[in-house]
Amino acid sequence: MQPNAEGLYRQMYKSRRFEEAVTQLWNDGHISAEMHLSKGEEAIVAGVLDHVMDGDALALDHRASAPMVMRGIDLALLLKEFMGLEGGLCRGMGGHIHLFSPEHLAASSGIVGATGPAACGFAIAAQHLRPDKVAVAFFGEGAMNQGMLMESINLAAAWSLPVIFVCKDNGTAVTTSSADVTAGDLLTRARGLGAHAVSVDGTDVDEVWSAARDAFVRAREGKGPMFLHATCVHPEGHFLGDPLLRMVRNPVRELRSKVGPLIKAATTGGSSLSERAVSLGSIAGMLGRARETQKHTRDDPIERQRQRLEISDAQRDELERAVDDEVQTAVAAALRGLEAQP
Amino acid sequence: MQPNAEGLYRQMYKSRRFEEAVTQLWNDGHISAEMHLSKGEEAIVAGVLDHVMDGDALALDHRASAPMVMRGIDLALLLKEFMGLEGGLCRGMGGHIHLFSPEHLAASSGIVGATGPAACGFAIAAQHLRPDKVAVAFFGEGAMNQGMLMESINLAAAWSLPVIFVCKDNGTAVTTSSADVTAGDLLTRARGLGAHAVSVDGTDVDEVWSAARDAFVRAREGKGPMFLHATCVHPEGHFLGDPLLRMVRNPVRELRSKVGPLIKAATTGGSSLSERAVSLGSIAGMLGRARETQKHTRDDPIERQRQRLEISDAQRDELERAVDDEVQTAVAAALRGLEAQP
Amino acid sequence: MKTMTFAGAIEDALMKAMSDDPRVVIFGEDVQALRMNLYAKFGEMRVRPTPISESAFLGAAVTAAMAGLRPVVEIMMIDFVAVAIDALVNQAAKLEVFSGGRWKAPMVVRASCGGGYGDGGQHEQTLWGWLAQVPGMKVVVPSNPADAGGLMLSAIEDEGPVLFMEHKLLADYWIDALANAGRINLEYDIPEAGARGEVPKTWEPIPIGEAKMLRDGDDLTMVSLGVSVHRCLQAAEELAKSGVHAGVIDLRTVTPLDTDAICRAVEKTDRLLVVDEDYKHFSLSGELAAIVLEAGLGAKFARVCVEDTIPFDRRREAQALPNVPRIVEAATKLVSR
Amino acid sequence: MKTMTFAGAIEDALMKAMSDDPRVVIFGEDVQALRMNLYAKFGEMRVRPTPISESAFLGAAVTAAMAGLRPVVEIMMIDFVAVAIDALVNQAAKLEVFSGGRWKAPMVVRASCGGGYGDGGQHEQTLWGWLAQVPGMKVVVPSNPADAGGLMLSAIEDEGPVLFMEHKLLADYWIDALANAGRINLEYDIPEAGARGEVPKTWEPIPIGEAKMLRDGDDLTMVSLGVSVHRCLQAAEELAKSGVHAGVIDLRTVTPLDTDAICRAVEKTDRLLVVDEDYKHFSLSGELAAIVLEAGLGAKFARVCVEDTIPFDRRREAQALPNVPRIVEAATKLVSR
Ligand SMILES: Cc1ncc(C[n+]2csc(CCOP(=O)(O)OP(=O)(O)O)c2C)c(N)n1
Ligand SMILES: Cc1ncc(C[n+]2csc(CCOP(=O)(O)OP(=O)(O)O)c2C)c(N)n1
Ligand SMILES: [Mg+2]
Ligand SMILES: [Mg+2]
Repeated sequence: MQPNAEGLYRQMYKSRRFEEAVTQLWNDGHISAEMHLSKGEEAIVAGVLDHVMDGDALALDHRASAPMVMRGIDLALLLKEFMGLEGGLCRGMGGHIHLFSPEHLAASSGIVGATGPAACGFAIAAQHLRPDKVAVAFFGEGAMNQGMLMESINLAAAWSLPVIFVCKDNGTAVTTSSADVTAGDLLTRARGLGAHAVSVDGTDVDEVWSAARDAFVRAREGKGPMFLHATCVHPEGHFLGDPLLRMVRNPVRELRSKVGPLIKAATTGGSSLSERAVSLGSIAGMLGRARETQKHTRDDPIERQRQRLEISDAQRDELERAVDDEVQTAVAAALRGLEAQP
Repeated sequence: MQPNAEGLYRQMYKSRRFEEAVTQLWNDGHISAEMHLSKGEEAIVAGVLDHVMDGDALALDHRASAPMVMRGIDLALLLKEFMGLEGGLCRGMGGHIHLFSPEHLAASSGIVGATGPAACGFAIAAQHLRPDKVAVAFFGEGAMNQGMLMESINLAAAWSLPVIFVCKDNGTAVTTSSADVTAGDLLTRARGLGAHAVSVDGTDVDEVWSAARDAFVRAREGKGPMFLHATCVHPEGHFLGDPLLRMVRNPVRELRSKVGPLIKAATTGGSSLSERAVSLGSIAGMLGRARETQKHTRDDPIERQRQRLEISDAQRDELERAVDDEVQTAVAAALRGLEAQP
Repeated sequence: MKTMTFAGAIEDALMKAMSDDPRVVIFGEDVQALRMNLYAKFGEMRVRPTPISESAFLGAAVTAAMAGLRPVVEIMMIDFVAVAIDALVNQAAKLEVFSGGRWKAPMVVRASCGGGYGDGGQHEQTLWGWLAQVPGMKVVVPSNPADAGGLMLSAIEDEGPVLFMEHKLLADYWIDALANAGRINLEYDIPEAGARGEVPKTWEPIPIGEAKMLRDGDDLTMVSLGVSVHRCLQAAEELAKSGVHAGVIDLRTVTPLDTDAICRAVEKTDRLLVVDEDYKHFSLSGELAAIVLEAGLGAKFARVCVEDTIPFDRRREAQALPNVPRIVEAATKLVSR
Repeated sequence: MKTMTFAGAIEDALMKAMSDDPRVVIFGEDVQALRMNLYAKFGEMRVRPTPISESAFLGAAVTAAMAGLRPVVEIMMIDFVAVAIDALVNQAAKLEVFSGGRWKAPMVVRASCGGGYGDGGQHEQTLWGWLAQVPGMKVVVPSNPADAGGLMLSAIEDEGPVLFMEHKLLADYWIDALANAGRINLEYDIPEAGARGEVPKTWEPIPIGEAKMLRDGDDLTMVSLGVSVHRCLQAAEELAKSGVHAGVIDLRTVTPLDTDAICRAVEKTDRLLVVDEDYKHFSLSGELAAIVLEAGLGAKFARVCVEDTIPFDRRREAQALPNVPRIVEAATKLVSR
């Protein structure tokens, strides 16, 4: 079986366009506080979601928009929720980190690691009520150090729960390089917890799709959980307006107020000179890593998939235009909702 | 370097005699509630503790008496604590699951898994204040499913903390067979968390001692944590008066009231016949495992070490008598404390 | 007339609920042994022993409930919920609001609680006020077999998360396993009427949020729950001998609180004595004070609670827990004020 | 005269404490970025970024403190403490009692808290009453730079566990990172006097447990803390226009509570209005009611708190948090009673 290249592209493209609209609304001040994008993860989400059917469940982390979009949740409902409108998916009560769609058995949580237990519970319910249905957990590599997630992998394996644990590894948790705080390796860890485990390039939707197919087959057959590790890059950093990216993108404005105190701190007493030098080195490294994420357009999962399409340019344009329209319609509806707000 | 066979035997014998005294006091009603013995774990504790020096720290679980005894904590202080006397180690406020000796940097907790974070904290303090000192965490194999313990192994590995994680694996957590609820395997799991990991026969104090020596050397050299997995049997079950052991040891009296309702429940409706048969099978299996632990005298770590002693019978008798006296003196002191209680 | 033990009543109610509704499932540590009869009857899929992974399985209970089951998930002792409480505080309790009222988690968290048998401060807490503090949680604390069975049914039927707390002194099997453990030379102050009592012929749900007036009295109102209810009744008897007439209310539910019943009684007596095995500060007793004041009742008020970490030593433990002499003393002071 | 921002004052106090005492170490997620200046000055061993393993590193802080360090451990937002609270509830808070008074854990838990910038109910809680409920914990909640610096020093010097809570609306860097994030088109109701203010020339510890009377008033006493203190002051101004004279007390410490200061003020005004950004029930506001009643003061009482999970939508969020109109309304009702 082969993936449908166009269908996957469509999904990824839609998520990307949707998030671009979200970025605009956020920039305009219509969306409050933290907004974590799925941008850069589209191939992972598309490759996994393509195997999801009704009755399957989704446990989503703070980057829930791509899965929700690709699961077919109404875009206007999502936007209105992000904007805190009564007409939103959760009547404006949950917001972008706390999205819920009972019809799709899709639930998100802002607590890092919470998608592990959540997916297990969905899978337990499936074992009782929806045989051969599965649950998917999405989380980052940083979440793999949260105890409840590790507990959940073991629970799923011990109970042969139909769970697919999808670890989206961008190498970074907020500002921390996961390599610095994660020991051992995640595949071994997952195997030590009893899960079948594979690693793929998460910017290649075909690779993800194939690995995910195996995972879904296994899970639907009652063979227990799979740990699917997929690498990716977040070109928008941790969330919109990421302070590190602001410094990288606009060093003059953003660093001005910070450099003075930093130099002062680093040069007046404290630890040994060498320790202070190490600190400055890792601060530079942190900014360097942030800068790196800006160069990864060659790894852009959507570009990659676009190159692979075997349809004519006209057909592709049409596909894209249809998506653009859908997104624009949703934005218009959301903005109307905003105006109608008392 | 070779272990001192006599010294290890002395430690194990002392712990055993001490716990026999504890059992007597508990049977006599002088000790309240749950009393978890280290009985069966003596070789693990002795083999590890032999490498401990002043400034090293101990994070202890609900089976803290052997480590406390072998660490040289006054036996009367321990007994008085178990009896809730003002003169006890913790003035009778902590009791047998919550034992603390600041002089020995020894702290216990009744929360399964809590020794992981505790050992990490001790080790962090060592890195700052006591270079080349280490921290030991004791816990059971059941605790390896508690998230905070897994988190701790990763933290220790990521920070190269001098921690020795000692997993005392008796295959059972209260009444549950760990094989039924633990997936993967613990060595792989520990390695996936970045720890060096080895497994030994925990009833052979020599084996434990040698593995522990490596662990301490590594840790003192700043090479990070080691996971030391050691098998054992608990001949007293989970705690004194373990209900399963009571059923096994005294089936007529203990099972009488239970069998009727059980048969009734299993024979009147409910799930399918085959499912109910499986349940009855695993209940029988649970009792069978409990019965097994009663047969393991051949694996008794103290007997094993006794056979290996190369001293004369008279010397051994003298050694044992000296320990017996020490324990008896402590018991007498504790009972005097009890009488002096207002 | 049918009588049952406290634990027997809960088992019986569960037996009924599980027979009536296949969505009711139990999971938790050692349930194959702790719920042996249910395990034998309903099999391992419905009574499922877990690893020692409270965060995973309590969290799983929330979404299992969201996806159609009615889990009764067990935390062996409520003290241990501290390792897993995110699942309640940040997930289950907030779901209904977060989802704009569109999704609920009908789950029961069953946990033993309470002291009086010398198990130390990390194994004898009640923590009901702590759990009640988070909006979205319901917390029930039965004091006798009939309430235990009826409240268990309501907890299972409820559309949201309900914490069902079972005091160890009332549940014979906990005393057998943790306190006596085969010994016969120890004594516990077990309230007889709490540990065994009349139950209805067939179980009916008892509404969550209704307190019960157990004794009328004009001089002061004692408000209590769980084991302490029985201490209050005993104290009321003693007080009666010296001519003090104390009413006793059994809250049965910590949240939602039966504000009306409490205020009605206090309005009459103008004196409120809260007797609560939970911690004294920032908990249930304070909330009761606030309720009374909000109702414009400037009643005389005192509380007999647990003031600090519970001591291991049984003598000091007995002093730390609400007991009859402490209640009598506090009541006597209160009526003389 | 020296002024500092709220966050700057905390950093400055930490800089002093860390310079004076090599036992003071910081760890938590992203501290190399969040505490960049301290990181640059003191190096990675003393300012150490952790994995997202709150249970491990909060638990580790307890024993690190027991073994001689003075950790300032960071929980990024107090909401997240739910995944790790066992380390406080069952370990740190109980240590002193458990060890018969022989061992203590001198640690500070630093956490951001509070709402007002549209981040949703899982990221805007305060939870201070929840944490105060467990005997053995101290909880401080500064409302301005001077108190923040002075209380941080006391928290570090304290021999037991102290929770130091930093309201996000007061700390500019949180607003920058979480709320504005480079945007300039949003508004927040940031209390100026809380976000920046005078600080002493050299830092002196401010005793934990001392409330501060900020405004005298004969008609009612408002008791508050954190951001809400500023709302109260503003409300008091408004009330003054209509001839109502409201006193305002800034608790500064949730536990131990400054019972004397509270009772003294309430005795005079006979009216207590608690304004608390924490949950309404089973929390701080109830405890204050109990304290007043226990002191024999049958004061008129009301509370303006958070009643349910905080809504995401900023309009509804603003209604859910204590705000000036709600306070004025409650106060007006209270004085007319
Ligand atoms: C329990 C908990 N701790 C900390 C946080 C704050 N936080 C939110 S996202 C995040 C980083 C997560 O990293 P990762 O899992 O790799 O996901 P990514 O953001 O990289 O996709 C952190 C620390 C949180 N939300 N919950
Ligand atoms: C967090 C927590 N959950 C449950 C318990 C109850 N409990 C006490 S000991 C124990 C079993 C521990 O098994 P294991 O780690 O294998 O140690 P063992 O008793 O076999 O030595 C359990 C479940 C607890 N004390 N803490
Ligand atoms: Mg990441
Ligand atoms: Mg075990």
